[in-house]
Amino acid sequence: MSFPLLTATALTPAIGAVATAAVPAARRTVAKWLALLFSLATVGFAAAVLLRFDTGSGADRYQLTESRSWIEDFGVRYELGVDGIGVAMIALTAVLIPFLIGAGWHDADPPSLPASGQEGPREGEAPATRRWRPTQGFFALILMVEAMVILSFAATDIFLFYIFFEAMLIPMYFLIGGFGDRAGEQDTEEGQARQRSYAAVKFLLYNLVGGLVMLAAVIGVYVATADQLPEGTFSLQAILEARSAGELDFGTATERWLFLGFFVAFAIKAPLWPLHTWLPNAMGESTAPVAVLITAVVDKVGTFAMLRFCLGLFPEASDWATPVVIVLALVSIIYGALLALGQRDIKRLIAYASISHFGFIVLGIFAMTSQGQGGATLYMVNHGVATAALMLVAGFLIARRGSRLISDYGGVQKTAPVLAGTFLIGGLATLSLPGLGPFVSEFLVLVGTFSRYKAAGIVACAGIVLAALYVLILYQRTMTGPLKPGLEKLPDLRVRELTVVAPLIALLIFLGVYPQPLTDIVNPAVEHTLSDVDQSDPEPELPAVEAAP
Amino acid sequence: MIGLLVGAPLLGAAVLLVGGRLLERTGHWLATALAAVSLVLAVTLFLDMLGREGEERALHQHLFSWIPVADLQADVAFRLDQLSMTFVLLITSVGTLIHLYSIGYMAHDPRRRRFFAYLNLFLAAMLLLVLADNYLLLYVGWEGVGLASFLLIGFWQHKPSAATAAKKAFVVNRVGDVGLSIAILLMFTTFGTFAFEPVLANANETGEGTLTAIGLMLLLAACGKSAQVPLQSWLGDAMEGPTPVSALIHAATMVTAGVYLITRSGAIFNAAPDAQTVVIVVGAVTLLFGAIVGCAKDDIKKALAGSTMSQIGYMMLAAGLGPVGYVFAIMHLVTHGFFKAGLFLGAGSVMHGMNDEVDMRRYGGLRKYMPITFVTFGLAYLAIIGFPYLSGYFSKDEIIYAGFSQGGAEGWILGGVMLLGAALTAYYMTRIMLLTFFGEKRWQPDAQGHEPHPHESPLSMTIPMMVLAVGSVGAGFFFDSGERFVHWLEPVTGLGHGDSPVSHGTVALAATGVMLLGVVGAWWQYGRRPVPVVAPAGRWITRAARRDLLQDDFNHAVLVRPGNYLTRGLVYLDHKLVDGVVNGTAASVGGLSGRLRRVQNGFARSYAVSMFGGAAVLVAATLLMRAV
Amino acid sequence: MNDLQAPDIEWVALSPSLIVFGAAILGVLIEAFLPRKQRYYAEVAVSTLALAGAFAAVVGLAAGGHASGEAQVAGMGALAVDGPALFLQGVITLVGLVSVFLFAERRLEPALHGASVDSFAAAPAAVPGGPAEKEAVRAGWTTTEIFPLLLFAVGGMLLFPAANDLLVLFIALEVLSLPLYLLCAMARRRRLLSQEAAVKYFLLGAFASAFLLFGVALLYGYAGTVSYSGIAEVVSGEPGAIEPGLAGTMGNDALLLIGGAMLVMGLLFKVGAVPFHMWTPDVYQGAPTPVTGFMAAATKVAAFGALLRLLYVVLPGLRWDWEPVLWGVTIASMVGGAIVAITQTDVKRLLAYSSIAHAGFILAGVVAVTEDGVSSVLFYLGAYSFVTLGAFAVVTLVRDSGGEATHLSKWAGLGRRSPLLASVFALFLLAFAGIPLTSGFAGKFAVFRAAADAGAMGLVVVGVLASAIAAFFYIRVIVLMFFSEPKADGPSVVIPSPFTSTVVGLAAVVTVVLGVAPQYFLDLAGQAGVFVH
Amino acid sequence: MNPENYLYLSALLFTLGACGVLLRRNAIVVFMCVELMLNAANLALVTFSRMHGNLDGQILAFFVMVVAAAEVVVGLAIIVTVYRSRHSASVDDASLMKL
Repeated sequence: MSFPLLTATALTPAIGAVATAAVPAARRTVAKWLALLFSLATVGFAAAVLLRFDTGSGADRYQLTESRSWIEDFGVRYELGVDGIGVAMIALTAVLIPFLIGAGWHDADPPSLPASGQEGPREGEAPATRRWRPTQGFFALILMVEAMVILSFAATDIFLFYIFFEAMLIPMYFLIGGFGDRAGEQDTEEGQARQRSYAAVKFLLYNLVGGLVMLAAVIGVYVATADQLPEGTFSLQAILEARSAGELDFGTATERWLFLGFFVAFAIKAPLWPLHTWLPNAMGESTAPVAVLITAVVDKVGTFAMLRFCLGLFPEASDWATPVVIVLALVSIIYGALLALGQRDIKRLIAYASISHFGFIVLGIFAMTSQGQGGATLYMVNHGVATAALMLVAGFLIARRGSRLISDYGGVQKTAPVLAGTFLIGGLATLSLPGLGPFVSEFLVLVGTFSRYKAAGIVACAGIVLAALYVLILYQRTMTGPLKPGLEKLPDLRVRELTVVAPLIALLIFLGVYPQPLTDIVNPAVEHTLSDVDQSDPEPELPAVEAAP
Repeated sequence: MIGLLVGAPLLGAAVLLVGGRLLERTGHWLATALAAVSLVLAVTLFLDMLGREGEERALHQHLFSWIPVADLQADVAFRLDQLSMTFVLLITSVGTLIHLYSIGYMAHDPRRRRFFAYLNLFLAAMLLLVLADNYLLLYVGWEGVGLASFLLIGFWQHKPSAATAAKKAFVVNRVGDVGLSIAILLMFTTFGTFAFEPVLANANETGEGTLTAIGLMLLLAACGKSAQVPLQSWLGDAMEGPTPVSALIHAATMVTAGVYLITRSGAIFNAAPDAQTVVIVVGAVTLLFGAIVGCAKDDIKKALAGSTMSQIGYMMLAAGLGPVGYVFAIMHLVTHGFFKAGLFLGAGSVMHGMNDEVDMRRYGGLRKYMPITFVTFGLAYLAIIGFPYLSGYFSKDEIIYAGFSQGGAEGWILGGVMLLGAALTAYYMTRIMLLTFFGEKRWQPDAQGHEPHPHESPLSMTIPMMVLAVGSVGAGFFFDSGERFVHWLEPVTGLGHGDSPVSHGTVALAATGVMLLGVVGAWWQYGRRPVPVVAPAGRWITRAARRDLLQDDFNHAVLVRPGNYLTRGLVYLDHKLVDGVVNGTAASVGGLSGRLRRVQNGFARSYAVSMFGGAAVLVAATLLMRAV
Repeated sequence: MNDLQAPDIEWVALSPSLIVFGAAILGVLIEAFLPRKQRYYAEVAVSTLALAGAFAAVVGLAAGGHASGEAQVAGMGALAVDGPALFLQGVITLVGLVSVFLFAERRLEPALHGASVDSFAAAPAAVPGGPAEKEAVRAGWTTTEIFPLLLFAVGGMLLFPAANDLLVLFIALEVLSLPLYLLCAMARRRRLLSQEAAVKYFLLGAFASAFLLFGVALLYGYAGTVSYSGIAEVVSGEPGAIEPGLAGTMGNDALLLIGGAMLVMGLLFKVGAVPFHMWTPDVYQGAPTPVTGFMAAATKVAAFGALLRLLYVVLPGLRWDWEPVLWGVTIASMVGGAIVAITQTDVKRLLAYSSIAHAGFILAGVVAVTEDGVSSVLFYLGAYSFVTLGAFAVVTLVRDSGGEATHLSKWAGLGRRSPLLASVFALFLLAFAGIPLTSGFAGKFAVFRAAADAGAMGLVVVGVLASAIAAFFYIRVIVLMFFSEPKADGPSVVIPSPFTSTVVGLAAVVTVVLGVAPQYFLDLAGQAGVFVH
Repeated sequence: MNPENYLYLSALLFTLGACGVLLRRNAIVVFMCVELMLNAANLALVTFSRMHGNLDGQILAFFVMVVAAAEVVVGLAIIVTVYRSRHSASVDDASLMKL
């Protein structure tokens, strides 16, 4: 057995989390640097994964596989392995986290510290909260989430995936509920705390319910395998092989129920209308880095799992559900965009924009074409980076003014041109301007969808216009026009903030101009997925032409 | 080589944007230099192309594979044929001139560096647009110029009007872009590719229905970019941008991209007559629409904008005519590029001297103060109204002739419309001339109370104007002599000959006639007696025209307001309904809990009752199970 | 009538319970003969040693193969020494041992008149606040009788799941119950509540055991014997030797069904399943918290053991009769417990209702009449008992001037004041909620999987929904502890003696280990899945 | 005479006891009713052992009596303490804990 690369990739942040949490209360900065260090180490390992991954035509579907026995009694094995999609997602996660840590550098400083730019220490708790270490906790939790996300991207054992899929909720929950930017509509400390915990509980309950429904389905899968195969198993590969060998057949009704069990969980995680309402609260109340963590990393597990598990395990059921899912996705696209237009709160606006984008991702996945699914995968990556750029800059802005309301801003570009510029670029990426990453993926999704469902493709196109509207309106209201009172002294991006944003923008441009490395990794995996659901791309009307250029 | 053509200005933009403070002093020179570089490149390529014969003239360059996914193969590849060459020359030359002009015009603007960065960005995008060899890459350029225009229109962001105009322009263009993207999707599903070669080559093989659909979608895109009805509303507001921008983007180059698109896709339109008819109608309508608006505006730039729309209407119409018209559409496009740019630069120079005053009713008699501007502007004016043997005369008359040559009623209608348009053109241009340069001075101190001191602009501004003036005078004759332009473009666009009921000569005569009519009319109204500083109420048509024929009111009533209501409604529903259902369930469970709680009333005996009852049920159920 | 012969007793096989009972009697003697000052130490020592010894004995027996191959029926068919019995006895002895530590904790209460005291009444018999009590307090007395009582209870619990005939079942029930009734009444603070709890528990308990006894009588009437195996034979219809006298009642199914139902009801009462659960909240709240912890953990284990044996050994023939009924009880317990818990405001009551819901989850495993079912239940019981114990141990530590601050509102911001304790408690809550990587999840999964395997997918779905509801109130507590501002006059966390610290630590460790690497214990439970007949 | 009648009697006694538990307030009386139920069970046991002609039932009965005695000890102890502290033996008065 070769060096367990995937385990190492996931273990690094986990260790980092423990180490960070162990740092004594007074040594905040140490904790921060420690966290950053470990997240960078993770990037190193992820890069190794990227390099070791063989994209050749003859290569295995799942690579870097590891398999150890864990709980035989449940038929659970510690099975890791990645296909191209998994690699892409792991890379995205690993790359984003350091930026989030850098962006959240001061988010978790206790209010008593001047650094966080908050009012003075609150009286009467200095001795009581002596052992209270929010900063250490914040970064430790982020790393913990990273570890779990990476594991769920790498898990090829359904049960293993489920465990981390569920477990990551807890650290996320504390991140959302514990560390809001103190800029909500509620002006009292108390009121904000209430809103935060409401958002956190909502997040947890939504996802927990989804997860529990999935648990039932997971058990169902085990039972089904148990009475058809020599012994029950959770191993994705084993099940796939058995199915292709014709030894395993869930039977139509069962398969559909199981599919629903899985799909509901994933649809909640990657908020799909009408299960989306937790996202705006969660993203609105939490600090910008956490918001990014939610939408750019954690939610991707949902869409990723649709590709890997829903389609892989239940092809017929997926096919059966496709029409409904497509409609839901379209509704999400339009609905999310329209609601984004109606928001008064910058972060909630971005949240609804994300809902719209997740609509695109799901649309691509269920279009069942290689362009669609390849596009969806690219979309996951691009949307992650783009939202990170936009949301982080928005976070910097909000931290400066202490308000999330769009109406509190105006003419910012006068005092902070660089901030405005980066914000604009983030926005343009969000409306998928050609030349930036998201365009490629959005176009692929559209092509993929259109070539199978013309009407759906055209409806989705309407989303493009709406995206332009909400992004540009946001930009116009906040950045242009006469300077709003209270912003005269607004400082421009600091070095730390610039170093966080600039690479993201560079990445966006690179992905937009030369996505080929990514597509090379993703394509084979997509082909496999398509063959799982035995679908193939529809032929063009004039096949003769294909040979032309 | 071709890549470099796009790369140079792109590099400039990047350097200027990233470079920051360092380049405040030198930035604009760098930008201009890079624009010049691409001009030089263009010229060399042009000469090189002339060196080759007919078919070999077209060049291809494949840079790298952009998006390879299964059957979908999108490449970054360029195609330089006569059509592209024409545009490249126009863009680089006018572009360079306007860079030069801007050095003077923006001399005092603190954010000059950014301005030039954006200009370079625009050049790059525009060149990409005309050089792309597949529709997707063209789309990139297409949106790229949109972005540049957004940035430049909104360059003076502190003015809310400017910011709004910028947003409006981008969004309206986005609507058009959707058309283009749908067209691309259709091409992919039909031909399995969207590169020019295979698509255009096989256009005839597929059903006319599909082609009509593609054509209409392309037209939608063209309408967005070229400000044709019904997507014309943004162009007027776009004049909020600095004047050089209006000259370069919103007169000479970007707005003509629509014409390029349709000419480029000629093969598709030729096979889809219905689509062509729509193009013609759009062109005709816009032609008059713009002209009417142009007649009523007192803002010099808005008036010129109206004229731009109308002129592009001509081109559209010509392009709609098919092979008969393509060549002349492009020809008019080029000449128009020269004289319209000249006009705008002139207007800019005037404003420069008048404290950025734009209301023509506050000008008057400026010819004494700024002679060079007067002369250059005047020449451009003569060119646009089609004064015999100046540029406009050739290009426009050819289009009118082509219109007649449709034959039958259609021919007469088109010809008539275009003649009417010509008359109107003459009218509003003369009006501008009179109001600006003739009559007595009408300007007063502005709000701050300083009197404008009209003066001639610096050389960096006047030189480009002179060059353009030369262009507007000579270009037409140069192109037309020996059908040079026709032969040049024929290999790409093809050439058709309709049978016109009237001869060339007659058309020329008629055109000149209506032109004179328009001039006289304008003089009758504005030349004879002094012009009131405050515009008279005017008749309903004037009032409507001042409001751009109510286009904004229409959009607002039909799109904006319902849209707002829709979003507000949805926000409410999302909170009350979608969220409400969830919270409702939670609440109801809570309520149930509260009710069940009461059973636990603390009395041991009632607990005993529940136990006893439970036992009874247990026994009963067990017996029942046995019974059934 | 053949002449009497002395019964032969397998002393070794019975050693665990014998050790405990012996120690209990020794404890009584200590109370009688040692001076007050030394009793406490003597009692603690004795009970600790006894329970440790008993645990060792259990392990020894298991290692000796009594759990699998060597499984036997000892004491002339009175007691079974087999896998389930030993596994549960092991759990019970451990829980008992840990509970001894909780009982022995003396750092929490402020020292009175120089004497450090535990959380039990100085003179339980005296009137609260009366002169006698004051006197006792001044004298610094403490009720060291709690230790023998604990031992007796443990002894009863050891017999309960091992009981192999109805007589022993009844005796064991009483032996484990009576000491508990008394222990409930002995809280040092809030004595009225404590006594009320005792009364309710006692009356209802006696009521229930009366039902159970009548059930015993009917079964005896049906089968003519009290030994499980004998009854099982008659039920399954191949009685050994039919005596003529039996003819009248033998095989009268009415007797069998009614008797069986009453028996089951008696056990469900101890388990605390709806609708026999109503004593649970009051008793849990009123009893001294260490006792509550012990009760909640150990009683459930013992009672479920007995229930399993009854259903699997005596009544498998009746499966089709009792299974649907138990389905009903299961669903009622899961849903009812979860729903009512939502609106609770007292930590101990909250945990009580959650224990009801958990009784439902465990029943889901019981209903699946398979070997997997048994072992999943065993595992769940093991995991659950330690989480419960840990949770109640934490409750004992959060105190204000009025003793333990059990009202939830007082727990606000605990996470700020003492993050460590709050996190541990959060861990227990998450385990209750069945979040992955905690023992609760492993247990829940095992039980649900067993149920699903046995075709009870319906139960699984309901159970899943119930746990979703349950999750809500566990999370409410976490929110309270971590996300709300600490109150100025909030409770403080007492630094306990090593006793309680050990308990909390152990419980936490077990929770995590059973969550992350449950394989070993699953194997254990798996091997212990077979009942001896 | 037919031993089954004793069974009916015992069933009757048991039910009476149960009803007593449900209806009476005084803790002592309630407790006595429980004792009644136990003894009803005893009667049944003895009767059955008579019918089956084996002694198990009677042995059981003896055990039950002992247990009942033990229960009395514990029960009375508890009830008396409660009576002392709140001067009432009513079950319903002991209802501080509810909901």
